[in-house]
Amino acid sequence: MATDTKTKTTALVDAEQLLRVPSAAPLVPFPVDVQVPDAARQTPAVGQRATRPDCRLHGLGQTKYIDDMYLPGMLFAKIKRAGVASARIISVDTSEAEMTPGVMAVVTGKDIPCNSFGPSLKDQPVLADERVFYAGDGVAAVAAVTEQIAADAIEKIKVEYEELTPVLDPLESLKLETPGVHAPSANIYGHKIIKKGDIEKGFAASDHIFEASFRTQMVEHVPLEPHSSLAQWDANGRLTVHSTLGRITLGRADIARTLGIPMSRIRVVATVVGGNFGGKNEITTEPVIALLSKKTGRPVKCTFTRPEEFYASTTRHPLIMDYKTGVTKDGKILARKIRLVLDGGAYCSWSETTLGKACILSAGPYQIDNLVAEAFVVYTNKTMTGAMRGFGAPQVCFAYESHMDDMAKALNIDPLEFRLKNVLSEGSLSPTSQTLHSVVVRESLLQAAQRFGWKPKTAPEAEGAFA
Amino acid sequence: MKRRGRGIACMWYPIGFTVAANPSAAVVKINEDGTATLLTGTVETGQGSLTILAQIVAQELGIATEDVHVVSADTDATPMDTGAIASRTTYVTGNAARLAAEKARLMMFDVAAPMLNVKPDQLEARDHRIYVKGYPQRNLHVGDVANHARMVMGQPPIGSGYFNPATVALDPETGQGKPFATYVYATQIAEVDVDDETGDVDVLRIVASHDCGTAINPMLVEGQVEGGISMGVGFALQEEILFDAKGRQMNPNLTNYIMPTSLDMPEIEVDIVDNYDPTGPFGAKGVGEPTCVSTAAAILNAIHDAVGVRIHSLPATAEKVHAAIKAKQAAEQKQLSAS
Amino acid sequence: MVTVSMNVNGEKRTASVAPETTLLKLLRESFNLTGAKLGCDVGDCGACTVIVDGKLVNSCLMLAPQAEGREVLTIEGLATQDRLHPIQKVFEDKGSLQCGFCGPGVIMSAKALLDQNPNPSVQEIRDGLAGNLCRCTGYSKMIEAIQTIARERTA
Amino acid sequence: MRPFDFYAARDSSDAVALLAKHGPSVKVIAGGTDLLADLKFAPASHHPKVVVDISRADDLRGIRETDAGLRIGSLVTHTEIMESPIIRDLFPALVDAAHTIGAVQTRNLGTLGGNLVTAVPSVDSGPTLVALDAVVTIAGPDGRRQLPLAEFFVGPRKTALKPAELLVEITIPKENVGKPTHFLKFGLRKGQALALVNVAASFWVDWDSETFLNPRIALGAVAPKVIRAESAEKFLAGEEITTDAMAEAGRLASGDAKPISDMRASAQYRRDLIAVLTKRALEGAYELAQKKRKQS
Repeated sequence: MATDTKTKTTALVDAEQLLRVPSAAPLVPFPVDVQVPDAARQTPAVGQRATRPDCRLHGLGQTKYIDDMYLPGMLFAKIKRAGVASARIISVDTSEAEMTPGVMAVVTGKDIPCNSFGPSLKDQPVLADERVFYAGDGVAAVAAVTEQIAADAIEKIKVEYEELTPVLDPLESLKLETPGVHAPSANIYGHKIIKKGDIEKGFAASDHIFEASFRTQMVEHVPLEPHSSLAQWDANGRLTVHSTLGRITLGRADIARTLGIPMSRIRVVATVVGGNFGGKNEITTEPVIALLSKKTGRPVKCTFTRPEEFYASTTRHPLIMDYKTGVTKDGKILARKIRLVLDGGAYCSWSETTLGKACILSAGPYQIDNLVAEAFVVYTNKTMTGAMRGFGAPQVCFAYESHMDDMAKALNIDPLEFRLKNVLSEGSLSPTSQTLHSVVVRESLLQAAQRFGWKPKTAPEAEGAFA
Repeated sequence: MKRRGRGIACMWYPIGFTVAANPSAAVVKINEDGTATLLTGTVETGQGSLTILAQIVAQELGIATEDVHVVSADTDATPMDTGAIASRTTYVTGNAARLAAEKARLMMFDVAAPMLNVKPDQLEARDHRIYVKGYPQRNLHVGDVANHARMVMGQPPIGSGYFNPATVALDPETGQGKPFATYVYATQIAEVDVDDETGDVDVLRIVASHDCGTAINPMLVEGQVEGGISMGVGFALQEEILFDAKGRQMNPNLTNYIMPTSLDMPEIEVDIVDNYDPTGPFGAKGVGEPTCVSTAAAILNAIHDAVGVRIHSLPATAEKVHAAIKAKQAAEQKQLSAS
Repeated sequence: MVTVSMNVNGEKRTASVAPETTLLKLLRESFNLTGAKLGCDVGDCGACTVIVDGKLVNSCLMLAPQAEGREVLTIEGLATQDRLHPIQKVFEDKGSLQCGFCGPGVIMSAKALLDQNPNPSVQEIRDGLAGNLCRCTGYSKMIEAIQTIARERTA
Repeated sequence: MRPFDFYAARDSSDAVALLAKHGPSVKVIAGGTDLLADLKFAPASHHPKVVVDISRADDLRGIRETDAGLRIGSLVTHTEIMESPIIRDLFPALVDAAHTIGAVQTRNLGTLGGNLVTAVPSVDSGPTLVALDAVVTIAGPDGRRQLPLAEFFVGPRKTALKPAELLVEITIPKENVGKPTHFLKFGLRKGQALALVNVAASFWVDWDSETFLNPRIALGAVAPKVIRAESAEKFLAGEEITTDAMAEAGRLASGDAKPISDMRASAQYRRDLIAVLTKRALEGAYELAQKKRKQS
């Protein structure tokens, strides 16, 4: 970047010549000397520390993620986000955006043939059309020749809202008098209960009863690769979608349903996904870019910005967890009562599964003969929650294991010892009275304790309890 | 002053969906040279699941991991799969792939049996060869059999299989039933330093002992555990999506959403618990999600051990820990002056 | 539009781009070098890490014209036509990458670290990788790989 | 990013000329770590028409001792500060402060001048330099002027720079060269952390009386700009060096701060941190003073 004209001219001539010369560097470096690591050559194959063929491509920078795909004539799509948590949409004016040079097509919620999807309840619109349920809802989309033009154009889309008071607190949402987030549907959209044994009898027989409440926060999956998808049609009316979806079979079904076209006309391809953790199990922009591609006759790609990755994809359910446990004085758990409230955010998504797993797992890996666990999931006008590594388990584990340590301390029993007294073992009945097999909680506790060098604390009063 | 603490947490976790059907199908083709191709609809999302599936197919066919090429994640070419979710790939897709490979292997045995003058059920496949059981000197290279099958017999060995975990629906009143086919178990122990003046928590070490049934590939199991723990550390101490009073996210970026960097991660020691699940492919269950389940609990128990405060809500930020320490000190002071 | 020329992976490359183009975008869209990734676009995640004039930088935070005349090394420039770079080899052997999206950036950081400090301590390795966020690995197997390389080199 | 025109300045006077010519909708880019991160998500109204690149203005580089004191060019990167033998020897606190900024990548790009002109309350380079009474030199169309760094910071993201002016160098005055100083930052994590609180403490020791001489305490992220904890300084001046005195200075500094509550922390927590960190920074500076005395 020389500022004086003379150098610039010289540089230009030089540059133009160079522009015509393609790179001599090999597009695909070919590491011919690399031997397949031994572990991958061994038989039997199971148990080998075999290396991953994809790891080599990752390390070379050769893995093609969706955002690495650039097709000739490809357009870039951007989604206009609501920015308000709860509102009625009065009007969407896309005229200025449509007239922007470089903008090739605009779609709104009204353009989606079947504007609802979701793995259990179909309560989520592809683009909001009449109502906004949380601030990350998309309300319109633009395809343009560059990402910047698309980004500028969505700023020019004018949406008129009638803002409504959002419901943000899950405990508030749980109350019957609270206005329904998805009225007329109730805010409690999922409920599970597990009853085993006789809890009253269990508590009555207990020497001590402990109660505690716990809460967890909403967190993001943060895959390093943001959501991305790329759609194009062929002349036979066949749609190909490259997507970061972790579940292509069901993704195709959702795309077919929302677009109203047969599955046989849709091909969904996932390349290597750059991190999922449950956050890429659902379609996001796929139907939208398919429509934009159909309108323009060009391939259309949409990649989330990092902020979109936070507010336009699913998150981990915040939980409110109340525990009550009855134990004997020598540390045997006799009864446990649990109540869980899951903040589901704006849409159901994978709340059904999370609800079920959280409820079943909430007792912990312990043999508890008398148990009641009840769980509710409620709507709020916040970012939707969904599948995330652990489906409610990290939340309830935090609660039941904190609770265990507090009880151990109160009973003057070493925490390891207290757990060993109560853990599930081979043939134990789970909270749902399932007979469990290949159970190794005890083994894992002892193995970890040995590796760690766990010794009971030698507080004089604790010694007796451990012995 | 820094105070050292240790905390233990164990957990259980199921494989697959809660009751709901979550099948996988797979196709295994044996090539003329004895290598194989697996078609699967699952998606590689970083766990190494395709390598695990290759190892399972290789094991069933008696060949090596590198002999199996995996084609995945294309609805035009690959069979139905419920996808990379619910820690189900090794168990469910793995079982489907094993069953598909078994069918292809049995077709190979049908071809090999007359070549070796025995019945198909007298054969076994290992070390790239098909052997007559009990007569190791009588064997054929798997490539020779595959080539014979295609070129001479005109019967290219292709097997397909599917698997859906066996469950029983839950009673709506009591929740009793069999929601999952199998579960895994694990324990993590954390060691922390807590600065009792600032509330800052330094996670020094995490020991993790995880069950996954048979570890199809111990290196990949370790990788899952280490990664799950990093997610657990963030969940325990730092990560939180914050909302303003109008319900809009306040920190939708990696500057203000605090996830662990390499400097925030402890030393991790992973052990795999010896186990075998007869319902899994070669005894395997799964390991993806369970890895992040007990980390936060272990860290929070370690904080409690270090400074005697119980944090009831996550994340246990330094501010929260500090406030709890202050409250505890104030309460102790009060008690002291009262007595 | 401005014309920018620089040495990329040992080769003189030139392109005509808008001045507000970042080095990352130039590499990916004009030079077809998609190894460096866009993960956040504001220098938090490190997925776009490359080496410019021997210094490790976020290519999303450098304008293409600022790289005029400079030496740019990207992940594509590490392997030769017939040999993996030792860091790439050890990362593969140790299973250091999972989803791989952070991988090119991490390997560039590892290279810059080892170039400057052939035998780093664990703390120094952690410091050298702190600009590269990874959600899959907990960084453990990356650190192990870098230690292995250091040991091999200093042995 | 939205479009802008780009000009590369040959040196500081070229930069000033370019700024004057293309103002007022003009921004300076050096390392780009703050500017580009801002521009990518900033509203169109904040977008400049022109960006002037000073990353090749070599007269803005260099770290050297002059008659006036230690001079650091505004284009010196955080990595260069960390690697500078002079700074490592004389001001390890500056090395520590630089080390807490971002990560290797951003420290290689980011410059001292660039960090200071952001003038965010949490500016990591600020407190140590303010504690050392650093003076900034500003070049403008009318020539150069100097003012104390403490006055250079005007408010959150506001500096004393006028249109077409450029920060060219930072000078630590001669009398403070080698002054024992300690910097501490408290962030929400260990890597790439933004400061909840920054504290720098600096003082000479009067070894005859073992008392604090010319004590300075500067605080970051707890007021609209980097501030001095003046009541703490006043208390310490001439006070015997004891842990009790350091703790008392911490309490006073906590009262001097005007922290706010935001999503990162509450005001009360920041106050508590200042008390602890000030005490620890004073301890650190004293340790350094003792070490230097032993060496000499």
